[in-house]
Amino acid sequence: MAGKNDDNKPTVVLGVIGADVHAVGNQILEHALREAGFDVANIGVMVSQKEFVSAAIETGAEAIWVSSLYGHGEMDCRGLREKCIEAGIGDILIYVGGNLVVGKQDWEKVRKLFLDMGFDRVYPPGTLPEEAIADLEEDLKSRGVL
Amino acid sequence: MAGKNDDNKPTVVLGVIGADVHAVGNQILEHALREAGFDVANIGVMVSQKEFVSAAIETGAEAIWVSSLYGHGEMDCRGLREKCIEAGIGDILIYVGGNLVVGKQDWEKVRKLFLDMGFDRVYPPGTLPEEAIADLEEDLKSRGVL
Amino acid sequence: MTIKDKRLDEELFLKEREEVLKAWPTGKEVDFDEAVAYHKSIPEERIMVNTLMKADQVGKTLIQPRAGVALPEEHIGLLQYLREEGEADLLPTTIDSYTRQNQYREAENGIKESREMGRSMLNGFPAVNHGVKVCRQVNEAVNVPVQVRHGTPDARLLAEITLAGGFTDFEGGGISYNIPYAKSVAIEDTIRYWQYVDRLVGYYQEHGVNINREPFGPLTGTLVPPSISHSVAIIEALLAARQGVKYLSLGYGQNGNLIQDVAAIQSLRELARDYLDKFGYDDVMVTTVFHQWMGGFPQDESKAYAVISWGAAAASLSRATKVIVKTPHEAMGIPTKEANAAGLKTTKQIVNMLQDQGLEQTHNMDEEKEMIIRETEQILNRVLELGDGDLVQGTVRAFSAGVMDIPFAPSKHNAGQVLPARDNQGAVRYLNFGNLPFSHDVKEYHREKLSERGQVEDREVDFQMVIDDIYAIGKGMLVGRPR
Amino acid sequence: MTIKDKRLDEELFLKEREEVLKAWPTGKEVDFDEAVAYHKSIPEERIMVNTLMKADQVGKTLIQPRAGVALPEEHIGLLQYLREEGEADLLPTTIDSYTRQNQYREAENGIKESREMGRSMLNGFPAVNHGVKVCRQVNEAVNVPVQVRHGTPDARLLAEITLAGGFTDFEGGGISYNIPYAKSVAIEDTIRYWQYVDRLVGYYQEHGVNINREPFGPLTGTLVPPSISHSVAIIEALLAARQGVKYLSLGYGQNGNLIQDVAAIQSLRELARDYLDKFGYDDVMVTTVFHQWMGGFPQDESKAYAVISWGAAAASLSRATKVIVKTPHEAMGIPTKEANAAGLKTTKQIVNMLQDQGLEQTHNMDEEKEMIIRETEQILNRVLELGDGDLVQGTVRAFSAGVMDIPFAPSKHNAGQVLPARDNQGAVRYLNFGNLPFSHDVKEYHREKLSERGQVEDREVDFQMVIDDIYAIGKGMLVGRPR
Repeated sequence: MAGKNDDNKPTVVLGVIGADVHAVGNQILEHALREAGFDVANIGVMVSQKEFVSAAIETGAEAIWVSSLYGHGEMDCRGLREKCIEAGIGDILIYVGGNLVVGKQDWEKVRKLFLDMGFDRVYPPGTLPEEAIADLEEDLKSRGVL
Repeated sequence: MAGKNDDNKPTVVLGVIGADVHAVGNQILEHALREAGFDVANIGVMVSQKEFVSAAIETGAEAIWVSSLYGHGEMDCRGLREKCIEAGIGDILIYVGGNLVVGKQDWEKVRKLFLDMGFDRVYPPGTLPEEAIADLEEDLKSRGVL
Repeated sequence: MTIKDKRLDEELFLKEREEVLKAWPTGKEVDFDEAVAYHKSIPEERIMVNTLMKADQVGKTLIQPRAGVALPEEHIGLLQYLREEGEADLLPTTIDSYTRQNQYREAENGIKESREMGRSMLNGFPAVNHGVKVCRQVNEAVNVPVQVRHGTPDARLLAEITLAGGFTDFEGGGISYNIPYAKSVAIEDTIRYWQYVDRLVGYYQEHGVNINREPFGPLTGTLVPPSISHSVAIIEALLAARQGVKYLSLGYGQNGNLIQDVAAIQSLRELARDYLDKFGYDDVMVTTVFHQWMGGFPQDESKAYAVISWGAAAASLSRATKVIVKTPHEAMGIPTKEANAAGLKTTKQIVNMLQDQGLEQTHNMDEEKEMIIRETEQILNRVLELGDGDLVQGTVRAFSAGVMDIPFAPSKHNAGQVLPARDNQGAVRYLNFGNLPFSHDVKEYHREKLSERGQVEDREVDFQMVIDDIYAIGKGMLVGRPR
Repeated sequence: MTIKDKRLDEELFLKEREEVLKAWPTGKEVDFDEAVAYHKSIPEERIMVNTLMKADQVGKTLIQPRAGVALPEEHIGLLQYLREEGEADLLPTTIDSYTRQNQYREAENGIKESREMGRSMLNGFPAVNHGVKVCRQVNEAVNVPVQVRHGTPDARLLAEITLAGGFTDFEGGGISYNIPYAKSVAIEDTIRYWQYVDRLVGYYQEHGVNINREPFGPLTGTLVPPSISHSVAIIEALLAARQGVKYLSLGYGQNGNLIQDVAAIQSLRELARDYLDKFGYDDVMVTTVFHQWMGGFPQDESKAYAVISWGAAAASLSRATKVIVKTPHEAMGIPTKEANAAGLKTTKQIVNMLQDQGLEQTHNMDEEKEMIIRETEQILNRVLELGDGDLVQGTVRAFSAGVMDIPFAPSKHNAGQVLPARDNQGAVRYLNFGNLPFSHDVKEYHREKLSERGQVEDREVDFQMVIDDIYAIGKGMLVGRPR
């Protein structure tokens, strides 16, 4: 796990939310983010909303990347943005991706559901790390961070 | 090919209509009809409407079984009932089965199309011989032939 | 006139061409020299011979669908879709059934009705009616080679138009497009027609244009024992080579037992090389074609996917050069383009996943191969004997004597005595030999294999077993066990 | 307290039961004697052990889906559908992720939300919350055996409720349901929890009730080398046998290379028999489980069908007793019931078509088997050494020393040093050995296999290769070749 940011690289807090234990994608995302020049605070699997927020504050992170692979994402993710606001990091970038709901549902509906919850970007299953990293770079540039 | 009917068994004229050369099902149908106690005038593949009618007259057949496996059935079958009427065997039973049209289409529409053309029974692909034979026995009984 | 296995005399051939081209107005569009020039302008990637040879060198199995509709714009759209969405390596143009019977007027009618009804009323692309220019539009609309696939006993005009139209591969043969596709056309006639087609391909070849020829492997597509289809394939290969054809793809239709299917492709390759060399055609190149199961399919699409996948696996493990792909709509008739692409994608995934895995040569595979080779040689030797060394006369006499005999074929020139059935492992064996010229021990081998199954199932080895086998895959099994 | 591989003392076990049953109100519903009587009334056809043993005798591969939803009536409907439409031979009840973490309150909330939203908000069936009576309704609603499948580190209460609820098979184990399913639960703790579960199954067994137990074979489901999953399976088998379990199904997750997959099932069977006999458990019966590819699937459904079919083929050719089936929606998350049935039907068709075909034992298969056996023995020998002959302590120490190490596992008690990658034929090899106790020649074997691939691809054998392999099947290939 990365400690406090002590270089010029932007930091991403990475974790799998809720009671979800899917670790493979998490490890690949960490690798891909590091390769792309980010610092990564990988807090692993089975992470609560509180842990995401604490890690983001502790590392001064620019973004939180939430994964949810097991279908409970809808219940697990509700309120994360509010918790960030309460903690004073309300405008941190929050991305989410994976199998976000139980069953095959209309993707646009799912996307809207999570955008409405306050997520900045929402990714369907099968998204390659490169794609989300490119979006992150764009978002950070538009915020003047990169 | 069976000649004139010289026993008490009802006769079925069997053939594959049009430019269609699918012979396997034809041979199995012949076998199944014989096993079920019918006389069979199997006029084989690539049979014209005229040949069906002539064979039916020649053998004094109770039924004509038309197969069409190659998708041109709609064009090939139009007018067969009229030809039978002209030839004086207008009330002969005519069954048709197979891949009757090009492409996967709503089966009920296809069935209606062929019923409207004057066919007595219409069968989708995959029908077992037993099923059509049972229908034939029923139809013949209701006509007092069996 | 008695037809012999001799190269058609050039002068007579050219005179015959004039007649052939007069059979339908579009014949006028054919200009051989212009067509040769056109072929020389075709980019590498659209020439079948190149793509096949490259795949064969690296042991890759290419995938090809069946597809054809009545109208050119729709046919082009279909091919582009199968290429892009379906990831097809090679494309087909399947010809409609009227054209196959040279019924160009009915085909014309089908084109008209298709325009009126807004859906294809033909089961293929009527290339003769559309003519040379439209054929070229089809070929130019895609970036892979396109083959003409049909089932035409007399395909002389079709070959003229489609080859001038830029197609680089032509399926069929005097036996394989007669016995399973016609009712009463004489074998001698179709062999003669196909000598013309092969001579035409050879004529292009003489002028520096590589065109691939493919005898139709699966024949009736229903439990055809490998030695029967191999005999036909090799005879047609030899007849084609005689007319100057240099590139041949020989095919086989999957039977479903993996060992037999792999042994069939291996033995086909070996037998073809062997016979071609023996006849002095050592400059003729051979590739192989594996047809996914050609018999009855399950109605259920997810089960159809299984049959397609197993065909793809057998094709890849046999190292066939290409595989002809079925669709999940197979049991329902001619498929939608989506279903066609689906079959292709399933096949692509399997072929890719198996690409790097080899199958080891085993004892049973060797035995199976050995048997197929022996049976095929016994048939071919007798054919040559019957023809006093002439392959054409031998073939004609062999069919009339039942020495060659294709199960379930519609032709009255076929004896129709041979009956196949599956053994206890699902390999296709001979139940009736008819007049096939097999030695005593070969016959004994098949009898033992079938009697083993009969014992397991506690029933007679008879026609009911054949029927059960014909329906078996459609009902979810390989071997048609009694219920 | 130091946990040892000893049978739990009956008195202490019964005392512990009282505590376990208090953890959630439904625990009150469990009455052991009544449950034994209930089990004895279960008809033959719904008892897993019977069905497995029968299939194993005739060499048939049974098919089983994964499935579970929040509400009982819908769960029953789902199981009936998978039985009737999907032709499943065996059924599952997959437990939701909250229950797996003993978060019964969250599960209760999920049940409520599911009722309100009109769709399942849980990814499985919360059996503890529903209790004994509802579990029995589930079992009684179908005519085949139903297994509990989950991923619960502490499944004591879940086992109590579901076994009293009439389920006849229970998945999991102290390692296989900890390291891949938990982040920080101590191995010693989960082994202790599972000694309880096994003791409970053994207790039923003592009372004449046959219950099957299945350690979870595929672990993280991602390129797990067979010797790692075999080591876990055999340890959990021995630990279960110690507690009185008599029927075990041992599992393995498909890797995709046919030879390796077949050799894996063969070696798993042999190793298990060997170790069980050596430990004196020669009355324990072993069957095998083959999991269709557990890694990333293609998004495209027709490609997913290919992956499912290839898994079905490998399962059948390996003669596994049952195969756990994926669905064409795999890449999209939890499937609809239609997709689930589709995967089953595809699998059924393949398994039926391959039922009568054997795969011959070949040199490469023997070599592969030999390697898996040697590697597994080297791991297990070292585990026993580390425990001074005690399997529990050996296992705990082996994990902390990295002598056992499961790739890509979330647990902090796992060393996470081992890295797998595919060789040039697609078999899974070791890229990093971590602290696995392999002999020099074993390591050399893997290095050579991977260096062969590196040479073909002209690149370093490193983590990028691992990533490419993880994505490969999802992208339509087996081996993750560089683009």
